[in-house]
Amino acid sequence: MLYREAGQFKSTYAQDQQIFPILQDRIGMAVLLVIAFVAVPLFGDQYWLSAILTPFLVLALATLGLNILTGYAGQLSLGTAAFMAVGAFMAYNAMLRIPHMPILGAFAIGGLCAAAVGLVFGLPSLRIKGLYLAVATLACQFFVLWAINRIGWFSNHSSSGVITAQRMEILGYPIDTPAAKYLLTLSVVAVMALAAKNLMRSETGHAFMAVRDMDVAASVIGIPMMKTKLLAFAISSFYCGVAGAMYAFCYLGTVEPEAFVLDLSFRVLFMMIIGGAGSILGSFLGAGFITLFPIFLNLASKSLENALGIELSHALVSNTEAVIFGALIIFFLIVEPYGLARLWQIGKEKLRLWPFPH
Amino acid sequence: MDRGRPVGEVLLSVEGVSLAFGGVKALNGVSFDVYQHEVRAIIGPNGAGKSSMLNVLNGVYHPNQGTIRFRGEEFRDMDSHHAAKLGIARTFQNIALFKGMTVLDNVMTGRNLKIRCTFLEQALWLGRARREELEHRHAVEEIIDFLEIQHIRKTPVGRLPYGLQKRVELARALAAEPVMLLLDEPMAGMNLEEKQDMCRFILDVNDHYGTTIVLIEHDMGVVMDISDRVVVLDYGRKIADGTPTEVRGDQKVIDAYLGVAHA
Amino acid sequence: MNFFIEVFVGGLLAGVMYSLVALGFVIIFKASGVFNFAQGSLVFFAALTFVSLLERGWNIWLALAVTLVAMVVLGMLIERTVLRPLVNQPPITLLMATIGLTFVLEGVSQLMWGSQPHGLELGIPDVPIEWLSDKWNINVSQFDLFAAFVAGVLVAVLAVLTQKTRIGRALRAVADDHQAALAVGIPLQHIWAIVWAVAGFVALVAGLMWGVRNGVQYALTFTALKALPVLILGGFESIAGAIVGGLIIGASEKLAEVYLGPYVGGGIESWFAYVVALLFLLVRPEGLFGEKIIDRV
Amino acid sequence: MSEGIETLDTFPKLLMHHARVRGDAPAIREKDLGIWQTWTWREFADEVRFLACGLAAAGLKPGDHLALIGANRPRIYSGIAAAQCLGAIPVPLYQDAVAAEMAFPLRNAEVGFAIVEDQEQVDKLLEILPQCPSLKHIYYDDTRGLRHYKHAELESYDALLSRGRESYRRDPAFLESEMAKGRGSDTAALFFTSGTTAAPKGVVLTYTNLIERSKVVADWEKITDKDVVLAFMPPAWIGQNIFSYAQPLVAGYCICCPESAETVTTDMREIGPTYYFAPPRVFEALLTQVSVRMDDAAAPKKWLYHHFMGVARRVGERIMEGKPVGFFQRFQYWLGDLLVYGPLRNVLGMSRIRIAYTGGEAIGPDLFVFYRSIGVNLKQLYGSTETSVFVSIQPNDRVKPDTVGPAVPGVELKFTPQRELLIRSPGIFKEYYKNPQATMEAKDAEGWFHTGDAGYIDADGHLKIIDRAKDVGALKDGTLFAPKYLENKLKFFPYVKEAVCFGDQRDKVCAFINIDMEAVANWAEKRNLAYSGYVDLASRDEVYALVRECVEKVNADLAQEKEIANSQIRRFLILHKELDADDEELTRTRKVRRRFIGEKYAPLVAALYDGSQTVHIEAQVRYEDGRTGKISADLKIADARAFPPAAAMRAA
Repeated sequence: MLYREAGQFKSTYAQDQQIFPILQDRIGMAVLLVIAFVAVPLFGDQYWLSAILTPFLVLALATLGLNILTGYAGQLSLGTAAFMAVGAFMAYNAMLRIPHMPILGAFAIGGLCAAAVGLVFGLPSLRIKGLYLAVATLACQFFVLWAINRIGWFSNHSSSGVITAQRMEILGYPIDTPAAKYLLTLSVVAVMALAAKNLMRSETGHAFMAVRDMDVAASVIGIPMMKTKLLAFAISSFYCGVAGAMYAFCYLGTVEPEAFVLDLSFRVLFMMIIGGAGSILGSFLGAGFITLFPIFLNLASKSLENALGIELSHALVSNTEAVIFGALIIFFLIVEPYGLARLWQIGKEKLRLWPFPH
Repeated sequence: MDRGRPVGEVLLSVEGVSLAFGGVKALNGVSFDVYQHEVRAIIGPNGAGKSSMLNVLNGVYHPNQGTIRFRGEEFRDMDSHHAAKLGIARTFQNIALFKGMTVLDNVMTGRNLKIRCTFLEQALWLGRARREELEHRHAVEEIIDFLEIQHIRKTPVGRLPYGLQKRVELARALAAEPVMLLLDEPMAGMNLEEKQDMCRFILDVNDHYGTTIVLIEHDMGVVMDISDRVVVLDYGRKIADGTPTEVRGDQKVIDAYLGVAHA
Repeated sequence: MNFFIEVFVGGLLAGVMYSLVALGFVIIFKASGVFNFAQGSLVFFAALTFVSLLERGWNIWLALAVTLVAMVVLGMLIERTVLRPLVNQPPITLLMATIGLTFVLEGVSQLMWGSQPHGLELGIPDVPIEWLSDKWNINVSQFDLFAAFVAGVLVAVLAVLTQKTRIGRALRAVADDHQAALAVGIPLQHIWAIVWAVAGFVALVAGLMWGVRNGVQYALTFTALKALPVLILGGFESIAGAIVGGLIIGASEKLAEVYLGPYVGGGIESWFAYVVALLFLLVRPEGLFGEKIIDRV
Repeated sequence: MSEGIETLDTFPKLLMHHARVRGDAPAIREKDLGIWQTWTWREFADEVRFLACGLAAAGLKPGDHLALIGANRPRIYSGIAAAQCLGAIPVPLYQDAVAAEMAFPLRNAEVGFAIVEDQEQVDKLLEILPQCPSLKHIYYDDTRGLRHYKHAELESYDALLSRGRESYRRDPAFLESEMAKGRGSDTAALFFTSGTTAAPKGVVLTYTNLIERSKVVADWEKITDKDVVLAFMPPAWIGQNIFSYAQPLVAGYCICCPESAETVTTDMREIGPTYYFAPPRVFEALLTQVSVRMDDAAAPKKWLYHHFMGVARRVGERIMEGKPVGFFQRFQYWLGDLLVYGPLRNVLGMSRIRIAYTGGEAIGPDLFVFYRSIGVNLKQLYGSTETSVFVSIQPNDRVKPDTVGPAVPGVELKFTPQRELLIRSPGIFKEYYKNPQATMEAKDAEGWFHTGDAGYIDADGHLKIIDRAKDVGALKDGTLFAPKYLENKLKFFPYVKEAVCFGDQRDKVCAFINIDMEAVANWAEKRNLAYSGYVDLASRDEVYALVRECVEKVNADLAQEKEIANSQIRRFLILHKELDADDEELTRTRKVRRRFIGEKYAPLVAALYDGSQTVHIEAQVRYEDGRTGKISADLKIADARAFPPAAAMRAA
């Protein structure tokens, strides 16, 4: 209905291949970016910026990373949190040990180290597939966490394993307010999302999807299995690593290794499933949904408490949350395996064809 | 047959190839050759070893014995990736398209070996990545036009009817600009009209791009019309080799197809 | 040397515990190709239900019976609501669904019974067998031996069930080839319901054993994850593999912890099994007892 | 437009003019290889120059004929222009004609050169080559499948073009001088009219004919170089050619060629033309598509659609024509535009249309009103090949659905006593090619063209075409009797499938009606009306009442039209069988054979006029399997109300 596309024709391949070929989408995206970059930091309150939007963006980036590996390249990973942990601790160490380390450089080092770990644990993917691979990534999860816990170097020998993120500064501007941290996170996420989109729409992305959809055919048309799978692991881990670094630096500030337990991997996996496997937009939708859902649940339980005049225990609320999450996952897998992104796409298609039904 | 390009020298020769799965011999000392720019058919009843032969030719299976020479080079353990690099493309009997992608993306994927830029350039959409992407799009569009699938260019392949999917698979194979194209029962499961279309496309490909074509087919009739020479397999052995007319008259072939008991 | 044997035997017996969980995985995977990540949660659910009933003063046998019924019903319920709608989906989707199921089960069990840890007593003390420690100075827990015995019985029962009964034959047919089984008139969904019920039962047994050993608490679900490397070693489809795999993992893990642990700071139990499995995978991707898969094109 | 254009009296001169003044603006777009490939005016002009030089080198001389056969492709149009550059005469032929149909025009015009689209056309030409000895050169655009054709006549367009490029480089002055030789009075093109009965006639049109008409209408409708046209009808049809060749060259707008016949809808949506011409059947097919697709919609959406279409029917046209409409209605229409009309125009690709024409056949008022009410400025025009199309056009603010509007500036109209329309305008053709006899019959000494159509000018000065002149008769009182006009009016009701009207040399008009089985059965079902078959249904009183309503609505309409108010239908009957081409009652193209039916059913006709209430009929019928049988039935005859002329109120 909102889409009035008549007269939007493409006379070059560049126009036809652009990320948002429809004018209305381009306008929508521009509006969204203006809101995110200008309106939100101006008008958003501290709580929203630091407790909701920043973690949302960080987790969206992690989900995007997992999506590259699992959604696009079809290699299931349960070790997302481990890659994030590598990113966080290595960024910390980069800041600690390299003088004059710029913060973005530290994020990149965190990402690259995660990519290296991803490569190592991606090696089995050359020989094993599917379920077996999931177990291999589980090994990564447990091993990495153990290593960070046990090897004092990672946490600069802090007795509890806890690290405190260093002060951030870009070109002399301190990044210490919630708004500044939010903006830093947003910028990094926006750039990396764009890069991911570019990657997924070019040959690399096609190769990933080919491996996912039909690996025999992929190798027959000349896609190198080993290179493609390892690349998927490396890129995915890089994204997770940067997300982990920002999780520590922009969101938590003080992190212990236990922040990156298996549960976080699952959370990111859920974000991907609910948002939509194989969709960049889906990563954001899923992260948004799962970030906002507990808040919504909290509000609901608060109003329930007020209405009934009782107090619900924390355990009750958190267990209910777990049940609902689990049930949602199953529901999405059964009803809409491609998640919110597909629903969005269907809705958009409907609007484009309106008033026709199909 | 009226051809624009003459049939050339030997492009591929297969000598004494045997292949066994466990105790079962799928191929037993098969030898034949393929000339440049030829349409070469491998036929035979079900279970004759046709698919195994094709899988050996592009390195999906490795023969236990025998050698394969392609453009004069000998290969014992060629993997399918290597085969693709040498210019061997193929289609599959049970369509092996990438279901999650559109027709255009499927065919674009067929050009992956021609991409020179690195993934970093692609991520940043820098000059070369962008230029290559657009160049390949142009080449792919030519193929889409050639196989007359323009109207479904942006449709996810999963939504297409069977006959069109087969054509898309052919397009993907062609996108690699192969020297030799292996077609695994390209007309299986098609109605008469679709078969005729497919025959026309195969001949057009052979003619326009000069591609050498090796096809296996269960249905003898279609093959006889479009191939220059035919190899007949039965129970993993070659039982006849020659022009369609010669093969058609061969008693062993007739027996094989009529299911006469083997001695 | 004695110490080595003691560690080794202890490891083997601990491995039996892993095997008990792994058995549940294998049964479901064999029949329906579903990699049931929620098996650990089933174990947790069974143990928690049983111990909570006991703590409410129920007779042990009644509690056992009720828990068993609950597990069978739960198994069938899962089959009906989660797996049946997802039939013919790729294995990865099924796996993710069972991860979702994990959350549901853990949430529900704690909603029902609370989240505090419980101790569990079955009357078999977890103390070293005296004559063994006296004679050879090797400490082997009585309870571990009992657990091994139970596992043996369980495997025997399952073997008889699959080899000798009509249902067992149908089950094997289904495991071999779904389509063919359907074609000869085996009611697939019926079979799957039974399989999930059996898996529920196995989870109960495993839950009891683990409950006695470690107490009934949330951490049980992580311990149960150890069944995964066991499966990788043993193969997803082999009951014998589950047992052997369990023994290998149990023994190597204990030995590693004792002999290797001190050099790397200890606590390697958390990952050692996985890394062993991973290395093993690189050598033999199909597991010890799995069949080599030929990619047909 | 610059003053210079007055001296640009040929298409080649116009083309070079555009290449100079708007060289980088798009001239032609073609959907090819997935995108809209664009030729600017400069590129188009260059292609034409090279091609012309190539053709000249190949021996094309002034006055020679060059055939063009293909769908809308840039190269078909560059072929036309190239021929004109050399003073040769382009002859576009229908690409969907079979080979045999092409033989006549090729022989008639002694065509020596042809530019064709692809293998299909080449095959056709090769087939008839022996019958067309003059044809020596065939150039094909799409090389596919043609690699091994060894005929000496064949060459690819590309080869011709590259030779032309060489030759142009060597001697660019040659072409300029050739182009300068062209005069407005020279023959621009030869269009063959499809002859249904006789052999086709080649209509010779001069540059002045085409350019003058195109320019007048472009000025009148304010067509500019910003307009966009989608060319999807055969370029051999003057109705397409004038919009996609003559007028763009006059106004400088861009034409777009769709990728293929199957993708016209998508392509139209992408391009979003601003100026559009299509015969009524195209609009009809689109409307059918709309109804069918809306039928699948969910109930709320359906309701929304029907509700707002109702609003549109009531006020849509009035709003478009700027007539006063109440605020609430206006608001409703605005809402409807937001929710339904706008999106609908968008999915049909009509969002940007400023002017849409239809013509050539009668168009049903419902169909016409549908498009206008949703905001598409659809108008009827009248014209033919012989008049260079533009004779009359409905003006933007005064559209009457049943007229074709007043004459376009420069056109004179008059009528013979037999009501035949005569036209004189600068657009009237020069002659029929090599057919002085036909030329003399169609065009008299004073330059009046005899259209063969009957009609009149109504009170508002709008031209109204009612029938072919030879079919028009008169009642005894002298009132004009146009049977097809009445029958068409009846057939616009969904319940009426065929109608046959009688009245020539009689005192009143009576009609046979064939009900539309599907529509009436549907209607009956909704009313729980049981029936056993066609004969039964046709004889039901309820059905008679239904048809009478239709007839009376037609009568009410007719009462508004002074000239023919007396030809209202007084009595009718519903036939016991469907008229059938197998029984020779219809032609194969489903036109009613009025005289034959009148003779075959003489007793029925007599009964209509003698006042009886029923009539018995026994008739032979031929079943589908070839057997014959007898039907006997008593047919009722019904009277219909007639309305006093011009004072009639709305019947509904």
